[in-house]
Amino acid sequence: MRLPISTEKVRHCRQLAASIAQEVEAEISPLSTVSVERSLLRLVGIEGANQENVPLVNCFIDHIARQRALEDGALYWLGNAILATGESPQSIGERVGAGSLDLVRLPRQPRPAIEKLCRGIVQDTLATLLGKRQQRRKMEENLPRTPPPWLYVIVATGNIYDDIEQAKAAAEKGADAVAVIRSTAQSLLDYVPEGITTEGFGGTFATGANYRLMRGALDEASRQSNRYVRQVNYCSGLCMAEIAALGVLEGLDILVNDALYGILFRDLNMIRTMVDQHFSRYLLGLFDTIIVTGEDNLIKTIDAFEEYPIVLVSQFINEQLAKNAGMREERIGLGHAAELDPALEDSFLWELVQAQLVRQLFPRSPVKFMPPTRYKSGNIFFAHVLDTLFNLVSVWTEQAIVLLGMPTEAIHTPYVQDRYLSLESALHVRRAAGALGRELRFQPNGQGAARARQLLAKTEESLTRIAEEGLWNSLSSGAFSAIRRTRHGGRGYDGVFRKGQFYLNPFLDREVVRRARRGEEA
Amino acid sequence: MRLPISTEKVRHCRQLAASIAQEVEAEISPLSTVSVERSLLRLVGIEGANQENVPLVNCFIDHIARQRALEDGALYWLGNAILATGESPQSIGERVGAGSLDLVRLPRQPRPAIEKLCRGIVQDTLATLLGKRQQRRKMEENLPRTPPPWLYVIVATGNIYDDIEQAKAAAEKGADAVAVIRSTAQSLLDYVPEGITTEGFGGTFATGANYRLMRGALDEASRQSNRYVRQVNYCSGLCMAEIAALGVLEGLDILVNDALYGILFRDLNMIRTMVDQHFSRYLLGLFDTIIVTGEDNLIKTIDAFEEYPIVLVSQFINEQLAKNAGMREERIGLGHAAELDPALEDSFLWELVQAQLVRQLFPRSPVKFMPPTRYKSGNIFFAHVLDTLFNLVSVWTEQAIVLLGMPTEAIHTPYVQDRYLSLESALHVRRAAGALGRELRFQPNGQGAARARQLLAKTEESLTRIAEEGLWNSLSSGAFSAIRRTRHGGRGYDGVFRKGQFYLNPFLDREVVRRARRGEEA
Amino acid sequence: MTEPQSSIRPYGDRLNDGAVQLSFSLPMSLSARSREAAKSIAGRLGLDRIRLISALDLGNGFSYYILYGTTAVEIDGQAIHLTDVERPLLDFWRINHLLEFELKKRVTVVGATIGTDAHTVGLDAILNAKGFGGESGLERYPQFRVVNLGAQVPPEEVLEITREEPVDVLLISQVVTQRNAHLENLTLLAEMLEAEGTRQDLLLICGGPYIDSQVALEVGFDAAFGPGTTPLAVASLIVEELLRKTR
Amino acid sequence: MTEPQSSIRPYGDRLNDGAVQLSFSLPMSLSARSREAAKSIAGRLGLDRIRLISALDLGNGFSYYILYGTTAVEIDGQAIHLTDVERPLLDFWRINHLLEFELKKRVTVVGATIGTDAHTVGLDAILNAKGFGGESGLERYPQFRVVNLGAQVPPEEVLEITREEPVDVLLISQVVTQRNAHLENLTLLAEMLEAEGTRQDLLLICGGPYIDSQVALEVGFDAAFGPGTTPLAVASLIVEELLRKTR
Ligand code: B12
Ligand code: B12
Ligand SMILES: Cc1ncc(COP(=O)(O)O)c(C=O)c1O
Ligand SMILES: Cc1ncc(COP(=O)(O)O)c(C=O)c1O
Repeated sequence: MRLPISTEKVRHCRQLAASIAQEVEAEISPLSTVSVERSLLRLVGIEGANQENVPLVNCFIDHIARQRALEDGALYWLGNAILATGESPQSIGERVGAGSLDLVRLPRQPRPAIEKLCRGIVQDTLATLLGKRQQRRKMEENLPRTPPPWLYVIVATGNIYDDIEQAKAAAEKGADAVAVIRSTAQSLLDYVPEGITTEGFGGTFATGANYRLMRGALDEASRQSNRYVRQVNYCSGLCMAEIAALGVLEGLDILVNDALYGILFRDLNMIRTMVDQHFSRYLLGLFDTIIVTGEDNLIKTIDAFEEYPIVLVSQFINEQLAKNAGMREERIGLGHAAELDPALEDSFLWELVQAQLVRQLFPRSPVKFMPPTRYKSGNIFFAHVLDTLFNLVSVWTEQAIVLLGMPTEAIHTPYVQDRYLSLESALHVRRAAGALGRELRFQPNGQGAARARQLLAKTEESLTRIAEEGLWNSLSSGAFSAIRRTRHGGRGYDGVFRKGQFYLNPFLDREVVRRARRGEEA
Repeated sequence: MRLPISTEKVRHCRQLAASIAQEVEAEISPLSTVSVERSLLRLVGIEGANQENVPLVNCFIDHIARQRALEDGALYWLGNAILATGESPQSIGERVGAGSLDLVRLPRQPRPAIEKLCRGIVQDTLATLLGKRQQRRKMEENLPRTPPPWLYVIVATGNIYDDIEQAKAAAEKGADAVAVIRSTAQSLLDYVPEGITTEGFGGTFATGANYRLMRGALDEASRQSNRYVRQVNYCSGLCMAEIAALGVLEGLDILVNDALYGILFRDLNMIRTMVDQHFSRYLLGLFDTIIVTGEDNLIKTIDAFEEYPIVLVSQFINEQLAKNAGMREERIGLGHAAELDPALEDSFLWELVQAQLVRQLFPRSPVKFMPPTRYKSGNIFFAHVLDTLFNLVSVWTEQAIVLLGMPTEAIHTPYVQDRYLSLESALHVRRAAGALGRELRFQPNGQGAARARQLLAKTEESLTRIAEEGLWNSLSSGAFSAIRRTRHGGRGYDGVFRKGQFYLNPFLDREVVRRARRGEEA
Repeated sequence: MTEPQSSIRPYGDRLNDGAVQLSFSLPMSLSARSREAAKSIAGRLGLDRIRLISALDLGNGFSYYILYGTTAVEIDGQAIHLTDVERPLLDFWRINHLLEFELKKRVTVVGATIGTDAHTVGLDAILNAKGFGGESGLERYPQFRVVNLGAQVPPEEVLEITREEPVDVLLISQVVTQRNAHLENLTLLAEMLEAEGTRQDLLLICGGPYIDSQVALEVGFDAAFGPGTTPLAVASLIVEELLRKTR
Repeated sequence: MTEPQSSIRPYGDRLNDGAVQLSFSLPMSLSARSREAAKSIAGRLGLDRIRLISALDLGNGFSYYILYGTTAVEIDGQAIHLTDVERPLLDFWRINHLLEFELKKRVTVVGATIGTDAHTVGLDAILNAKGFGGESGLERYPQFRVVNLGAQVPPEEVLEITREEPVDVLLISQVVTQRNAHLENLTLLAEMLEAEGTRQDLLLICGGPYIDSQVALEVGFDAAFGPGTTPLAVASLIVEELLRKTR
């Protein structure tokens, strides 16, 4: 089923993307953000909230920020406090939250001592977490595999307990991955809500407690249906790094992770979310967790046929950004979507070509294919037709992860029966059409091949332009879905800071990681 | 999209089928049947029924049969009566129907005179009917063409007026052909009901009057939607020849015509229905009308994967029988169906291969593809999934005529919305996937190609066996769908007779036909 | 999901939301008026929070509507009364055992699809040795003697058989139900047997995908089976009923 | 089809057969009991000749039912009262003409998707020059001055604008309606304007695919538009309403 495309052009696209990513790196590496720092505190074990229900990690960061001490970073001040008080991170966090401890007024300890302490704490943390992660991988490997693609469904009741009931039903009926849709616009919150939640708009809040409940339910479901069921959630947003940390702590398998989504569709500040993204991806890479990106969003509001290349552009850039953050291709799930107008002639052929092209450009990536949404109407029968054809393209082109379309896409977040009907269709297509990729070939000189070459050429063009302008300027000039965002505009810029002289983050320290992996004594 | 198959084997299959058909011909050519004779009377203009509502043509045939005068055939006695009484065929028919005229007691006229008269009548009849047919073809050619395949839907309210309303709606929404399903088991009636009917079981009676009403409605619809909408009905059954005649008289475009269906699924006598079929096909060929055959039925009750070759066997035989009756390949719509069990691995691939194989074996035939039915359940959403995949195979393999599956197949004959939803799906697939046949190729050494070769080999085998046994014996030995029928068993054998010395049927006379075509004076 | 026992309501996205989906066509061309008509029909069916989410023109003055809404209807889990009871199934051996040693006879079962109905697959699924859904059919049971008359059998013919043979069970299939064709056939047969005076001598059982068991009993049948019936279910019922009769 | 005027009933296969299709899930695992439950719910909704034609196990104690039945409900064609009236549409030129020469002013239209709702496509379809369904948006009308605030606009911000600018019309979009998020937003905005005392100075219009016009009017809006709205429909209403106000 391979499309005849120039490997030369592909290599060039990668080079361009690499240089674009390089520039971003250079700019963000001296920076950190409040949410990166909060994620560090969560990793070393600070959890819970104070009386006013403000998360302790927020109290901690606000506390040092208020005193202009943020630049040295969370771990410096935590380490200092531990040495000064001999207390545990948690109790220090609690006292800061209660306002009964002023970190900055504590006697300053020597930087080397603090660093030594923190490296030790971090190494132990890493060791335990890596151990947990390994057990989970074992569990996955010991369960029988299902044929690709993984069938990914969402639950979105707003109530974690209802989510769990529906997730279990979906798992029982063949779902390979279940995502809990977040309460609308959680990405705009600069904190992660605490505890178990049963109220949300169009989704359920991402919280550590909710993650834990769902994880337990899905592990039970995995055992029952003798098939590993993956837990998915969203970390793009102002708390990208922090939610990534929660994902690691709670054992999630897949995290939706894309700064571009935040910038374009949530008006987040580009620098803030790029810094957050970098660390979140570093962390997820460390724990060999899959990320999936949000290119599907890019063609939801523009002409999806003419402007399709923007999807490929974003994928090339996302691939490089993730690799620079230390991820391996096998964990970088690049996103794309089947959003062509059904009124378009030959739309099925074009979707087939686009899906195959993505597969071919990123052969190692667990690409995530998104279903038709924007052209769905309240006609649930026709929506089912569109999704069936989408399922066929997914199976045929051997996509890795497929988010199933819903017959009621244009009406409400899925009802329990909608999810079943979608799984039923996808399971049938997976069983009926699994061999197509092997059995069929494209006419080397057909329209399909021509379309593929043209898409690649246009992608090369825009990447060239972006490489010249730089990513920041391109985002300001509307290169992405005709949306314009300014470098310092958007939410969350005030949460960005330049790392100071005492700043430290041993999680980034190769040596610490190596020793943790080896399980050496701290 | 061509499958690599041995043209040698294909040629051999045709030879075998030809010899099978030959033997049948030899046996049936000296025979005629009551329904063939009634069809002749209808063609020369006898219509209506008597007081007891018995069709005049039946009165006529029963009348001469009762007097052991059937062997000379209807036209001999009609010609004799015209010469003797100087009356018109219709008034003679009416008097016979009223019992006020005894055809056999009329003074016998010289055979040559009768023959001359009848040839003249038939030539004039043919001339007018051919003229009408030409006008219809003109109408069709003057309207814009729709891309293949033709979308064929059924109406089955039992009430011709309701049928018409729904047929118009279907035509307006994209149907290219509309069939009125017959009242259950009309094929068992040895007469054609008279007049307009509004009561029927699972369908509406096929009558001349109903045909006329529907024809008018569809012609109107054709003009309104600026697209020619074809009228379809069923002639298999005890009145095969007669209904073919009605089809010609009333301007139908397509007739479902298959003796095998009657033999196997209606327990009709094989000789009777083969004789009827031969003349019906001769007639339809004369008027360049499309027939479609019923191979779909063959795999509705047996393992459709293992036994699929029986479909190809029947197609090869039907092709030869129709050609021997004077039809050209472009009018012989051979039937096949997508009836594989959805639980079967790779079912989509197998359906694709089977559909493509049929297309390739009979490139000139307007093959008619039938949708999944037997594995449909009351789950209308999953049924819609199956039909969407069926539509894709149809378009992809460039079938000529496609009967659309209904989401409610397992529940009731189609409601008005069911038909719309099916058309909606088919129209979308036709628009979205029209190029697939051109854009894709089979792996020459894949499983698909292997399956095709295997099917052809098995077909050759069974054709060889049938050629040895002869068709009659094969039908008795259960070669077709494991159903056994005996040569003289089944309904309608008593309606078969050997043509006597005075027998005449100028419709079969090349010369008469030639002159009618040329429009020469009778 | 832990099942609510007392009050059961439709579930869309959360317990007791009462969500239902409804669709129907109207003999009206699509317009603001027809949309209102559709909504008020849903209203008259007692739905609340009605959302007309699709209104389609079907052509020639027809239109189709898909609606979602909620219903306050709730039913009492305990109060549900079963028409087609889920009988405890016996197994192949048990059945033959009971027939041979308790009923002490080989049972003659005659099957037919009556009227002009040509559907045989359903009846064959019950009778043919091959069986259905992995279960072997009645022919496989040594203790059953099966006579399968096939399809399109006129009721008269069925009656004939009961005269000629010692029939214990009649299995009648009806698949075509348009315009209640099946009811006419079933009623006729039952009446004929009554008239003949042989009705009590045999078990009269029917089946088919669209058979309403209540109605079937009303027109005089002993039992009726619906879609998905398995040979075992039929065999089990036969044995029980025959044994009951002998007591 | 010649439309029946007085009594209108659902049409499946023939006039007045009253055929409807219904489906819903139950928080019960699939069983004979759950099937009965489904049927009796359909019965309680007033359906007759109920056929439960599909009963599916959804896993984890859920099940789904598809039913067909008939309803006796019939509604009087004359008596249908329209909520969203089909207003006679004006055309581009007429609208600009009326604004320039009758209303004698350039109208300022401010649009926003409020709350955390990030959906802009709907509002843009009405406002952007590009427009929707082949019609150009309000920006194309010389006599409209359009300010599009985009999405995720807090009601406060909308209020700000009304203070700073001579706003004639507010166009508010709400797409996310889960848990009635949209109603909270709409109500809040309307109340703020009342409190501000500027409510009467402007036209307050909302729209979105799931907006129930009746409810929108109740919470204090002048008009509401649903799915498939075209710019022309909105422009026409604006002109009429503004002219009505001046009289
Ligand atoms: C196969 C088939 C045919 C074949 C039949 C071949 C044959 N030898 O049986 C052919 C092609 C001949 C055919 C023809 C027609 N058919 Co047909 N056919 C079907 C089809 C696709 C499948 C039926 C089937 O085999 N089901 C599989 C069996 C195993 O299931 P079942 O019948 O429900 O039987 C089970 C239970 O019901 C029960 N059971 C059934 N009988 C009995 C009896 C007893 C005693 C017991 C205990 C249990 C029992 O046990 C069985 C096993 O679980 C259905 C559509 C569908 N998908 O259901 C249409 C369908 C049944 N046919 C239909 C019609 C209308 C016709 C025609 C009349 C159409 C026409 N006017 O031309 C023709 C004419 C035939 C006639 N006069 O009856 C309609 C019936 C509509 C209705 N509700 O009345 C259907 C539903 C299609 C449709 N939507 O229009 N058909
Ligand atoms: C595109 C889209 C998105 C895009 C939006 C991009 C953008 N810039 O708008 C993205 C990817 C960002 C998105 C995100 C989400 N979405 Co969204 N999205 C859609 C989708 C696929 C299409 C919507 C659309 O563009 N329709 C096309 C426009 C032209 O139609 P329209 O909005 O109805 O507008 C017309 C009329 O309503 C009217 N109109 C609309 N507004 C106004 C205003 C006025 C004044 C007037 C006069 C008229 C008017 O005129 C317009 C033209 O006719 C729908 C599903 C669907 N197919 O409808 C889901 C959908 C709307 N989204 C949904 C949800 C829940 C979300 C999320 C909240 C999910 C989550 N929790 O992550 C997120 C978060 C975003 C947020 N906080 O709002 C749900 C809403 C469910 C509900 N009933 O509440 C839907 C229905 C999908 C689903 N089934 O879950 N989404
Ligand atoms: C890439 C990505 N991240 C996150 C989200 C969820 O975002 P929010 O919390 O803003 O609804 C989405 C939803 O579409 C997404 O596509
Ligand atoms: C080939 C063929 N002829 C005729 C018919 C209609 O036959 P009947 O009148 O027996 O229902 C069918 C219906 O399936 C058919 O397939």
